[in-house]
Amino acid sequence: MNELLRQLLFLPEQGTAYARSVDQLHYFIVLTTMIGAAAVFTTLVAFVIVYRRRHAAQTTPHVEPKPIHEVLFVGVPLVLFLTWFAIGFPQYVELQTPPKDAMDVYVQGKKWMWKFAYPGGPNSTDVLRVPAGRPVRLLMTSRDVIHSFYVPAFRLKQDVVPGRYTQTWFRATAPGRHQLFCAEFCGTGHSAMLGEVVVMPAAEFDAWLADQRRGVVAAQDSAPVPSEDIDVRTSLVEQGRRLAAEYGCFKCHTVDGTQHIGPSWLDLYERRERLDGGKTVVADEGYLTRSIMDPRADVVAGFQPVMPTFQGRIPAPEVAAIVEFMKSLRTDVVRAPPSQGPVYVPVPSK
Amino acid sequence: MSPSPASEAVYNRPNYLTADRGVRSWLTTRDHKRIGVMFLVLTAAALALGGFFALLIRIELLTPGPTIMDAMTYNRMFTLHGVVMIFLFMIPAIPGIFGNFFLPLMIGAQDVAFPRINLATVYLYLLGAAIAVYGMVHGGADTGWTFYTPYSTTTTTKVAPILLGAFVLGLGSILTGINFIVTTHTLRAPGLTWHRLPLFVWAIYATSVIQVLATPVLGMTLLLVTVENVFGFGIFDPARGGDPILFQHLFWFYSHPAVYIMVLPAMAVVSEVIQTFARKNMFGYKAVAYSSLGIAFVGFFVWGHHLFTSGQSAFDSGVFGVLSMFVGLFTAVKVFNWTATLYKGAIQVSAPFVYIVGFLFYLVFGGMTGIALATVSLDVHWQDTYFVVAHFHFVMAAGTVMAFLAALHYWWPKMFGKTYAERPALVGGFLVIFGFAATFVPQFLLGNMGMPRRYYSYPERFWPLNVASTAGASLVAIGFLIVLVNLVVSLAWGRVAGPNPWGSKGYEWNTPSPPDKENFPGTPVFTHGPHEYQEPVPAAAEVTHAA
Amino acid sequence: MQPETQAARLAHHFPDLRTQENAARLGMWLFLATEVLLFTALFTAYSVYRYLFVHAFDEASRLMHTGLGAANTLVLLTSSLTAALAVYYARRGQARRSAVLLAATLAFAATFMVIKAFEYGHHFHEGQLPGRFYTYPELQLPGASMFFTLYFLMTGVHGLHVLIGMGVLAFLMVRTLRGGYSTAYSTPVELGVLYWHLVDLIWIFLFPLLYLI
Amino acid sequence: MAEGSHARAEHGADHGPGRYVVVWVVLVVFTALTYSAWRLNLPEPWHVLVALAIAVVKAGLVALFFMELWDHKGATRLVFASSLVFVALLIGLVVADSATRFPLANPPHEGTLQREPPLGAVPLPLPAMAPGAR
Repeated sequence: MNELLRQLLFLPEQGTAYARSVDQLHYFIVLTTMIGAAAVFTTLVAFVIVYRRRHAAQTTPHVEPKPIHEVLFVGVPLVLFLTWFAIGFPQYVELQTPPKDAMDVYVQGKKWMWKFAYPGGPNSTDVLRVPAGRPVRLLMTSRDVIHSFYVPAFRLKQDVVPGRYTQTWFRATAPGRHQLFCAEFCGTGHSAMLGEVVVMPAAEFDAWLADQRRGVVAAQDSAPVPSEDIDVRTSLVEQGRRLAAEYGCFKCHTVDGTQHIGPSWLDLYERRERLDGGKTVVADEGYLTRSIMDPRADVVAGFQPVMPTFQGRIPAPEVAAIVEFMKSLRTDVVRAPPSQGPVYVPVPSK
Repeated sequence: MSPSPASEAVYNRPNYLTADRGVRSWLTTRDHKRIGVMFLVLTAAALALGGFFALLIRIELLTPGPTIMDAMTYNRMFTLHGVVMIFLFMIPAIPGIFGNFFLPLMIGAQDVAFPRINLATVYLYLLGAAIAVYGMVHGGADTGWTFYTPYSTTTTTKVAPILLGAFVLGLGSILTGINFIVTTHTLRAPGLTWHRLPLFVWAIYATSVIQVLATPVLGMTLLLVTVENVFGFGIFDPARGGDPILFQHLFWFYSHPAVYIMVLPAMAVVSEVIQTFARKNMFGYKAVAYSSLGIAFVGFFVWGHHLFTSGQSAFDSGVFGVLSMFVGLFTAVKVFNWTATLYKGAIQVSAPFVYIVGFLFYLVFGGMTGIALATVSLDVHWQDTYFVVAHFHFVMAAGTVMAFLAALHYWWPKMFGKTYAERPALVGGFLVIFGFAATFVPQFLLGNMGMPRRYYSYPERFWPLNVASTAGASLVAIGFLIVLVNLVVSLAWGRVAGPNPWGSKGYEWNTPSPPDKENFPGTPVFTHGPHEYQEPVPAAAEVTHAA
Repeated sequence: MQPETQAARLAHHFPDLRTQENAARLGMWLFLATEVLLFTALFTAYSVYRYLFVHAFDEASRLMHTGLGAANTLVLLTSSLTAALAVYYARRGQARRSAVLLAATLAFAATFMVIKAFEYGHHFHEGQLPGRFYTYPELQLPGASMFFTLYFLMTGVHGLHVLIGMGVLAFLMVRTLRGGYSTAYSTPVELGVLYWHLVDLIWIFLFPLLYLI
Repeated sequence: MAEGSHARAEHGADHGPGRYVVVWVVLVVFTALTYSAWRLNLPEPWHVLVALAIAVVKAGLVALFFMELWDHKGATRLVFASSLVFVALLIGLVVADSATRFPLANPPHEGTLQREPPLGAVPLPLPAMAPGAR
């Protein structure tokens, strides 16, 4: 039944359990509306035939509805519509609430390509590789105008907005390849801003990711990164290190645990910080990003509010890189041999 | 109902068309009927222009790759198609033509409340159109009619003239709205209580309320984008802390109610035509009347359903999602009451009625897909795909055009005193109705498949349905040509219509065709509601000025 | 010039002068409603950005000269008083008195614009300007430039309304002096002054939003 | 004024010019009040609430007496009141969106409740102020 209706409605395959449940609602709505509309139309046609005009001077009785008619006219559709909403809205909330154990992938849209950055450094362009059966959270931002990340097979779409992050998530059921579209108009290359989501068996994905990480580290060891622009091949962490140096972060922040003008970045990520006002805050991505953009909002106790704002001076993707670099600065990781990439730490979702 | 010598005589005496002569008398007229006719000419030209752009778009999409234009031209085409169709045709058309012409006639008034302002709306329309056309000729915008920031603030195309043109057109729209509201409040003839008003007036009144309250927000938003585009003040600029989603809120606060500015006048026409051709009073007059106001009111509470995937909060999405269901409700009430009106009627299937059946088809299916779209989780899949395109073309394009054509055929004899040939009208009507279905049903399926809108090229699996859609569009074009030729021909060679060719009991038919310059010789007095058919309809020639 | 007769004032499509006057007033109020909604777009933008950048807006509003703002508030309130009195006397056929009051209103309006110009000059000098023109070194917070974007947009659009209102008042004053209005017919004065009150009304909200909070 | 409220639909205005002067005096007093409240530096959120409440009262006075809504019944009042409904609607739902979004989907900003510590916070011994970045 599911398969028949899916084919009839020209829907793409169902790459996630979420897609399946959305389609169930789709079928329910299509069937009820078709039946309802057919009923209205049959009535209309029947009236036209039965009550056709028989002579030119024909008169008609004055008919007024009883209250019950109008109550039915209002009540029946209302119950139906609200039922749809009651089914659909929880599904939407589910889509807006990534599970806590989701793997994070940073997505960056720019005219006219998609870039993906995986935990531990690997990057890719236009091809997003994900493990089957595991939840993946996408933290997305844009470099220029609004784009929209759209995978029809997952029934999933989320706008990608410059200057801020939006999130979405999915758990692909089976290995396969699915098309990725940009769905928000973004210029002449809009219809060419295509990509692919490649779902791999989980074990294969792990192997691929480990392989990529090694490759990234090897690339870092062998060739120093060219410093002009962000290169896709460079790991996000390495970009962050370079950008932090460029922007002069190290004038006030150390990476070895020594306190200087600002807090040290070592082990900063996920640390519980006491603020000047007596409140405490967990230094997650949100806090770190905010602190770069608006340093005087939440000053850690014991430090002076002297840091300038970087609002408008660092593009959002570069902030992401710097934050990723901060995340990589962990006592256990920094001292690890260089051949191992930084260990991935899951992000607590809000 | 054949015209008698008496109605020939009526036709030949001076009427609003012939009382004054010369171009000057038209350009300086304050007669609401002449202003309606001018809007007919202007908006018909806009429809032709917008339709021309639409055909070019469909031809471009005939093949997956480039067909007849490059990507930049294509982007300009769909922007211009949207701007022209929305701001120059759909918003001004029915209120500008039929609202102007018939609202005063229906309430027994000599004119609208502010005739000079009414004339000014014609010139504002011309000015706005001129500015927009200037922008089109000198580069044309490529932003889509939605002007989303930051694309619209950073594009290199000439978006500012188009924005200003839309602003001026918005001002005209506001003035029309104010005029109709004041007219309905103050110029109703003695005896014409609110509950005796024709349903056309109720719906136009509701439209006017939206025009007055929503359009200023669009005006300011367009100005902000212009300022941002030209000076870079940063109000929507993410690099300076600006919020592009705020633009979307402000834009849709106008543009969602605006779809009701386009559809409510269509519903206004439907109520009149159905009552005349079913020869029966409206089943549930009050329900239909107040549902117009309900749509106008609740229509303001649902704009956020355009933002489900934009990064809007889940809380707002829930609020907007549930409120959107209530707008559908008012439309459903109307559809049920219209259908029930046919019960025990005396139905005559003429061209206007056929168009109305077409309208009901598009409204029911377009409306149902609208409710489906408002179902939050389904919208995530459909947002910005061809499903949305097909949905609003079903309701706004096909639906509104059906009502527009129905109104044109229904009131043509009243406006110009001549009847058109019935058979070509039916042929044209069927072509347009089936053409629209053939154009947009494939687009629903394309949307289901996941084809995003505003795509210049597309993967090959979308090809067959796109071909079907283009084929349908050509049917619509042929249908329009037949309608146009038929109506224009009737002006010269049509039969003289007589005051009431349909045997209607709508108030506006109590005037000669075409009406006198002063509408009524005295002040009409109303003693009952419109469309009461318990008494036989007087023979056409006997209709006098008594109301 | 003699006051025109009632019949000449009555347009052909109105049954009587009172209906015509009600229609004009209702039309004016509808127009004022559109003005309110026009400013609402700006108030919405202000609310959102103040919510997001509460601290920056707080700091930035301290750069405003609240004394001048308060003075301008008093100027506009007083101009509203003189305008209202002008209508009062116009209705009673005291054209001279009415014209003098309209002139006083115009003078207050001009005062408002002069004070505003001083404030603008100060902000220009300090680089407290919108968006990319913002160069004020003492306050570098995210959202500070947004405050000035909104400040200039809101006061700019309001200032434009003041100028339009001044044009309307000047027209009414001249017509009043020429005896265009009488006890029987003073609707244009009433409507023009309604517009002026709206300009005042908007400022009553702009003052606390931009200067006080 | 009380009898005026329902006696006339017409602007017959049986009140004298004194009414306008009285309203003006009240408006001036409120302006002085809001200015002194500002000088007092009331704590958050009171300074916002007080300023806005006074603005609403002043606007009400202008609308009711200067603009004569007190005397005009019916449609004009309805028009003005309904425009205010839509003002509240637009501002309310848009701010609600900003307040309830996924936090990173707002531009980087300070949280509304976490304001900068008062200037009297105890300074810690720190190295000399370093220049900003770069």
